[in-house]
Amino acid sequence: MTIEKYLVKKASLSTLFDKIKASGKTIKAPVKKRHTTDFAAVGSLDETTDDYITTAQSAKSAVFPRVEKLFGYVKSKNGVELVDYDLSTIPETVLWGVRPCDAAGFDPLNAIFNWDINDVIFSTRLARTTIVGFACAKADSSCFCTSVGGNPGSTAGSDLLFTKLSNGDYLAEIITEKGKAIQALAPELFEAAPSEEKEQNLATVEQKFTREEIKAKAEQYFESDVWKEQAQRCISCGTCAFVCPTCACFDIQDEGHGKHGQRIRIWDSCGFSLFTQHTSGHNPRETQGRRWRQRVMHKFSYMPDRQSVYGCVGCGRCSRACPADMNLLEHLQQIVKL
Amino acid sequence: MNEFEPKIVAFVCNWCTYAGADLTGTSRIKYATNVKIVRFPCTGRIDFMLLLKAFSEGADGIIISGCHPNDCHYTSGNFHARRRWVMFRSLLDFMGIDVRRIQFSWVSAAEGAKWAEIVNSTVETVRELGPYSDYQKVADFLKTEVENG
Amino acid sequence: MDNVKKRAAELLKSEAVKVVIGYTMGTNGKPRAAFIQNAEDVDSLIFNAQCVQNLAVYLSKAEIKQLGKPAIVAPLNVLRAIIQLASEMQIQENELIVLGVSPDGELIDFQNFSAIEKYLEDFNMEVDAKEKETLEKISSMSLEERWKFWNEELAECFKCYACRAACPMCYCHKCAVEQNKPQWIPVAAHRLGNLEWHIMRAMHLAGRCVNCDACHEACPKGINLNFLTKLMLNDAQEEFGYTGVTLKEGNLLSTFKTNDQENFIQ
Amino acid sequence: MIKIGFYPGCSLTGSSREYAESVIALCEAFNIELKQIPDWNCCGATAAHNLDKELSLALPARILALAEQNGMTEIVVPCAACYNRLSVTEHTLNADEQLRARISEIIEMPYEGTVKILNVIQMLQKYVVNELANKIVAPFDHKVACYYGCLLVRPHEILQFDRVEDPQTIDEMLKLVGAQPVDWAFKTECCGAGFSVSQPDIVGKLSGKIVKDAVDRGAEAMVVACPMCHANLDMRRPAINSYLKTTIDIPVLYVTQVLGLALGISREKLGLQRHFVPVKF
Amino acid sequence: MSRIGVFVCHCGENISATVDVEKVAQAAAGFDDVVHSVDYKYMCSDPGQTLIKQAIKEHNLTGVVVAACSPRMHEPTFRKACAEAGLNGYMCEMTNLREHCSWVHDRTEETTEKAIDLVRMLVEKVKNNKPLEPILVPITKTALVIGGGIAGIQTSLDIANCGHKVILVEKEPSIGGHMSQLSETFPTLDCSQCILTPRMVEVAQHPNIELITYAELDSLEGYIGNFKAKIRKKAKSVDHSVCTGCGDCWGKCPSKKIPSEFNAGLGSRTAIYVPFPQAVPNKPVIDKSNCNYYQKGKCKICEKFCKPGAIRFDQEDEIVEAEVGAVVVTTGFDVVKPEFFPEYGYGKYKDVITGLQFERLASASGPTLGEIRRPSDEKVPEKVVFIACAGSRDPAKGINYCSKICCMYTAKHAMLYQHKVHTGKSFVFYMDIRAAGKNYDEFVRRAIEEDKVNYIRGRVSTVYEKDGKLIVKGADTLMNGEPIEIEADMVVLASAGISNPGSEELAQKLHVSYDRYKFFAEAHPKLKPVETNTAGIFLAGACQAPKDIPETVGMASGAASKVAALFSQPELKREPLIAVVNRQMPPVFSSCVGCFLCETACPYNAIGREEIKDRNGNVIKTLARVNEGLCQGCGTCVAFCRTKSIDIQGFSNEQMYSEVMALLND
Repeated sequence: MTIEKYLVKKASLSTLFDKIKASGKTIKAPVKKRHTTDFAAVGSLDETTDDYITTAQSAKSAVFPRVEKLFGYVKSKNGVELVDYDLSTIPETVLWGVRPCDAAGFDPLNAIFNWDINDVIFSTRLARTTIVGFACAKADSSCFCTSVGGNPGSTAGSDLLFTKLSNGDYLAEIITEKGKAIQALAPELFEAAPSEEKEQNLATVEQKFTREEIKAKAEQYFESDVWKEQAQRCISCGTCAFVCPTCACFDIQDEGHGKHGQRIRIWDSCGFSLFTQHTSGHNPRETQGRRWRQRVMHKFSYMPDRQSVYGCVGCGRCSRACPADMNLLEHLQQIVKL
Repeated sequence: MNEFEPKIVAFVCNWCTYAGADLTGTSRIKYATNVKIVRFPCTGRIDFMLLLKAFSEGADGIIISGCHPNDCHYTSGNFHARRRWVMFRSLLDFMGIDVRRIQFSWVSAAEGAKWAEIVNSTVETVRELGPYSDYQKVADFLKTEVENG
Repeated sequence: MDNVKKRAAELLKSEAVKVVIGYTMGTNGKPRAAFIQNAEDVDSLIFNAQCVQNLAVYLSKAEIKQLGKPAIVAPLNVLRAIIQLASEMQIQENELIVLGVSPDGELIDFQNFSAIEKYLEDFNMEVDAKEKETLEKISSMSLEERWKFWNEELAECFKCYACRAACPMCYCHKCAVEQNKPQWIPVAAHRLGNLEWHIMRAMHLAGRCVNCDACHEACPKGINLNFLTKLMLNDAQEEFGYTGVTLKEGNLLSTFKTNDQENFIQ
Repeated sequence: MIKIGFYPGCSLTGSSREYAESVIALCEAFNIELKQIPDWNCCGATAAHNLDKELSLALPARILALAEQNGMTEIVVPCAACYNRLSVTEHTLNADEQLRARISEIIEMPYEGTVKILNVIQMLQKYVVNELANKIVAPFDHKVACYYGCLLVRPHEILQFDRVEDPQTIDEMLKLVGAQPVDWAFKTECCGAGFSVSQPDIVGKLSGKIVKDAVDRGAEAMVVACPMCHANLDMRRPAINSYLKTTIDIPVLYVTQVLGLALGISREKLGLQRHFVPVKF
Repeated sequence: MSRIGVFVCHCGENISATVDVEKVAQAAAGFDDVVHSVDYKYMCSDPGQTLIKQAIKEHNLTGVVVAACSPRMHEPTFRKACAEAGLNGYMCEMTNLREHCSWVHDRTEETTEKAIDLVRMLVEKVKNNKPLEPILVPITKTALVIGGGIAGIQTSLDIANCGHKVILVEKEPSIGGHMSQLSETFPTLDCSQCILTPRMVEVAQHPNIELITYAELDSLEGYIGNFKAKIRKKAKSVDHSVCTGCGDCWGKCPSKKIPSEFNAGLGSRTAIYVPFPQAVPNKPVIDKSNCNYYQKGKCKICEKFCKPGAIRFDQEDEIVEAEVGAVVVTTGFDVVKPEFFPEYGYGKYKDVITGLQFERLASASGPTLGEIRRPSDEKVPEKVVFIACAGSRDPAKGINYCSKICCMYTAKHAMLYQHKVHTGKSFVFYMDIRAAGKNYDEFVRRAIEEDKVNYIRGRVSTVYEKDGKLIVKGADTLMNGEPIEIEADMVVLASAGISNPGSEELAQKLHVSYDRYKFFAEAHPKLKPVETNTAGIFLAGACQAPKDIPETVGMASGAASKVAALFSQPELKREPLIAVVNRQMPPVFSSCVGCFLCETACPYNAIGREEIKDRNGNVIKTLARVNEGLCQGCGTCVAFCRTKSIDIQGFSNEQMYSEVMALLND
């Protein structure tokens, strides 16, 4: 569908929010807790904040939770009986306050989970999620969406995108049918489109390179020492992967409790030293340099090759969260200059 | 519903308390059925993680018992254990885990009657505290819907 | 700091060491670790109050070990970690040159680890008064409040293990949390998995933690997990007269005194 | 200038003024300023600890608390009985926090247990001994019997001062000023002070044996560091003489007086004229 | 997949009266992996055991749970039965339905439910059991005995007479120890040397005993059955293979004023000397510290007069290595030194002596040839005061214990004195008389009643000299604490027995523990009095605590029998319930990171270090390694190991974890 533009008054925003809530949907929106802001289930707009560049963690957990059940089982003398995951328990969810970079992350996630076979649980979650984006008026030095195909006002990935105007009112862009459905909850709040230019209300993020440049350089310098050098500081934690909107590596575990149990899927990270360790003790990605290269290659080379989508949206979360200051933008700029 | 019957697990050393509990038996001293004994070579062997496992598996109370100081079959396993418990208890208490549910004791091979008393008093204490549902709720990931950040 | 740089350059030039591990200015105005391999690069070394990452963590890192013999810029926290690591046989005196730095960045020479140990005697490794207040505040809550407090606190944890990765004492190649025969601790970052992980972490650091707060600094969610280790430190001091890191054999929990407290034992 | 707190106690302001005078004179010579604890009270010796435990702790505790209040970290207590009571109190209260709180309540003053208590010998050892040699003008070339009495060294586990059965510190110190300590048998024997009011005849007997042995061993002077010892050996000499059925005129000096003489401090300043048995040195 | 058999025992009616055993067996049959479950009247009976053996074969069982009585009773029985049926014995576990269930509960549903739970827990455990084989440790059948006093002599002879080799190391030039210094022995008053010297000679001549005198242990490594000892032979400066022991050298030696150790300082000896006439070996050594040649570079008179030419001034200390399978420590004791008693004037007054010195005065071979003459002027003392508990039982002196032998030897001394000086008067100040032992109290009574020794119950406060007399001031507590003064001619102190100087150092070399008084610590105060906590190292005599001759000899024979028992087996067979450090494929090798914090946690010093090397011999990794010979299987290291790299066989992490996890009822 073509994008429809409306004006939503500043005061109308909380009414819209309440209407969504009243419709029975779960709303997850950015909440400030201590010094980090993250998505959490909320009851009213007052509980949320709009003072954030990005949330500490991405919004991906709405569709790819950090722990999720795949199926249950019951053991008996006669064997094991499987109990399918009850998809009806997945709620209709509205993700409110998603930044354009974050919204762009759902596409690569979807590409991974539905690459060969359809991941029903993931797809159901995604289908029941409506993304209400808010364009960026602020950016910081870790942001580089414009270098990886995005921009602070990009509509890609969002179902509905709000851009705050100079007077505090919002430009609402309805991008998908799901967005339309939100509008339908309170059509009276959606007024005629404003005249003010969207662009003048957006943050400026300077473009440093293109994804294609990175892809080419990374592939060309696969054997270079640059990976090793960049990874010297890295302390092998999983923070970057866990805050990333597109990182989709997971581990499968069975958790038993007497005769009952469940198979669960949980986040994992290619940065962990045990990630590729074989039972034999051999580890094909033995050093942190190789693991770091894998992370970059996967996002900039393997994914576009296999899934025709790049795995980085330039949100800069990994750089902000890294305890050892492994700054992705800085590193990509080094690579591009090779 | 019947009165709450607490589940108690006892981690005991082979040489003193297990033998002491044997003596309780040979002396035909009765005690509550709630307790189940797990035999270890020495209190020094008892991993603190096993206590957590016992709680997560549904125990409402735990008894840890071994040789009196200086009586350890291995000379000092109980001393090591005691130090570990001091720290562990403090940590659990700090984190809001109810240490009243963990009874530490020294029961020698000659203290059959003491063993029965320890079991009975622990059962009573835990019965009053009620089921440890706070912990079991956290542990029961089968019923907890997936959590996400 | 000039003397530190000078010494670092000398060491590199004379090939007494192959790499100098120190702090340099990183991105976003934050200091970060630097691995200087050429004498010409020593000017990038810095030291200020923001240098909180415990560089000793790199001494156990295979990739850094491969660079050759290191020298390390060592403020108090790093010095403590070095002594604790040495007492746990993880580093040897002849494999490392320590460039001690005072809080104002002055070079402190150490002939050997014993000299570091001696130097550290003047600095009490205590939980400071403000932190003690926090410990007491938590302790004075009711049992239910404490349980709720830590459940909420730990619910934030998604097990990225940055705390572990940033800790100089978490050098094990395979952490107990990754042992799966048996699976002691659930891998998942659910409530039980998080609770057990953090209990175990605190216990394993009891008597070993150097109170550097690197774990807390590293936590992307700012969880106050360092207060668990601080409690252990405080207990160790109060219960067992533990005075801090030392080269002497044995560890708080691998040693005992016959008169340790036992009023809780029936 | 070294500044030390000073607790004279009752004896040093009365019967043994010369002890106080000689301590002060000696300290002056070594540039030590003794600052009296303001508003000090009785230490409780020797009766309080037999009557009321709390009282026996509260009295010394108040003295120590006052010292703390006045910023003193170290006090010198010349009287052996006072030294003993103060030390015992410090030890007892430092070992029992509850009791310390209780006593603080009684004296209506906080007592932290931070003050270090020195007897005269310890004070001399710490601040004087090293500089002694340079200042000697008149070596005390006499045979002396050093008498320690009971309170200065006992109970050993609390005071931790010298060898309890055969103390040596005064002997060693006097050697430094030229004296020759005799080897005698009554260094720590009881002088009978506890009976000096109730059964004075016993004092004559007990002190008499002490004095006699000193004389028999060739001592020309007895040296003490306790007002009670001094009172019994000096003031009660008539009783001693009548018990011994002879006349013994060996003088009894405070250790500070002997050191003072060696340094050339005037006899008057040292209070030598105050003794009952004349001092002829 | 496990195939578990469950065998529920009725124990006559002991179990079945309160537990519904059929129900238990039925419930167990429903457990995962349980393929066979039965109940039976008496499982431990022959038919019961046969039942198990048959089931193992028929059902191809991989694990067995016997639900019966305490494993402390019948675990070996059932493990043996399983082994006989071809199932490794360690695949059998017992659960205690009798002592821990039927005997302590009434017959209720809960009791049966508990029994089912107990069975479930052990079924889960046994699934994780691993077949184990007993550990066989080779044994070097030579014993090292350290210290050649009566304890060492007796131990050596007993072991040697069992046909095993013994190396006896003595630090002095002669064996004999304190016993050789004694005059007569209580309670029989037979001559000490008369009974001792034949034994000393026997030691020297025994074909199985290698006697190394004037030597000390330098180091000990290894473990039970397999120790390596380094022994430092101090230079004797005399070639004993050439020396005939003629005595010309010490007759001519000009340094004659050296206090004789043997005579406890009361007599003197020369620089080249044998300690006493009956010494074994009866050949001299040169005491370098007192020899004119060694100290001043001139003399060599002994060399000149030595006809066989045995003097070797250039001899140096020599280290010899020996492989031994067991060590017995028999280093004896010492008595407190002069500075201990300023109040008694010991060291100040010549006539205040220790009990050991009195022994020498009373001994026919002593400096006075057995006449009691006081050291200062060699006069016969007319009044002697004996002070018992001189140091012992005196917390103020830091010795809280009773030295045990003093009451008896003091009575003996007083008696000997009265026998030798008929006109003399003797007094004994004592706290209590401790004369427990065969004919001991009678002996003391004899001293009091027949020999008229004055026993005064009270302590002595001080001893001082006056007009040539020793004034002993004390109190008689049986006379209302009446002060007493005795003008004595001689005072004998029953000085406290203390540990030997150097015992701490020796204990550390041996890795055995010692108590606060530095006496060696026995493994168990009641049941293992001659063992130490290090397997293969035993104790005898006063190095463990002061004790008298009969007790020492008894203990020595006890230690010898322990050594003989150890040596009587071809190999040491030990239960494999010990700790092991895991090993994994390279490049990991083990999850052990080599922090060695387990080293201090281990009560047995069983944790050693193992270096993993690459082909070029470079060390890649250093791991902990549990010494199978030393580990006793307490598992303290297991609970302590952060990486779970050490596990204990039989109570492994997986076993205990499974047992706990099986607690849940669903």
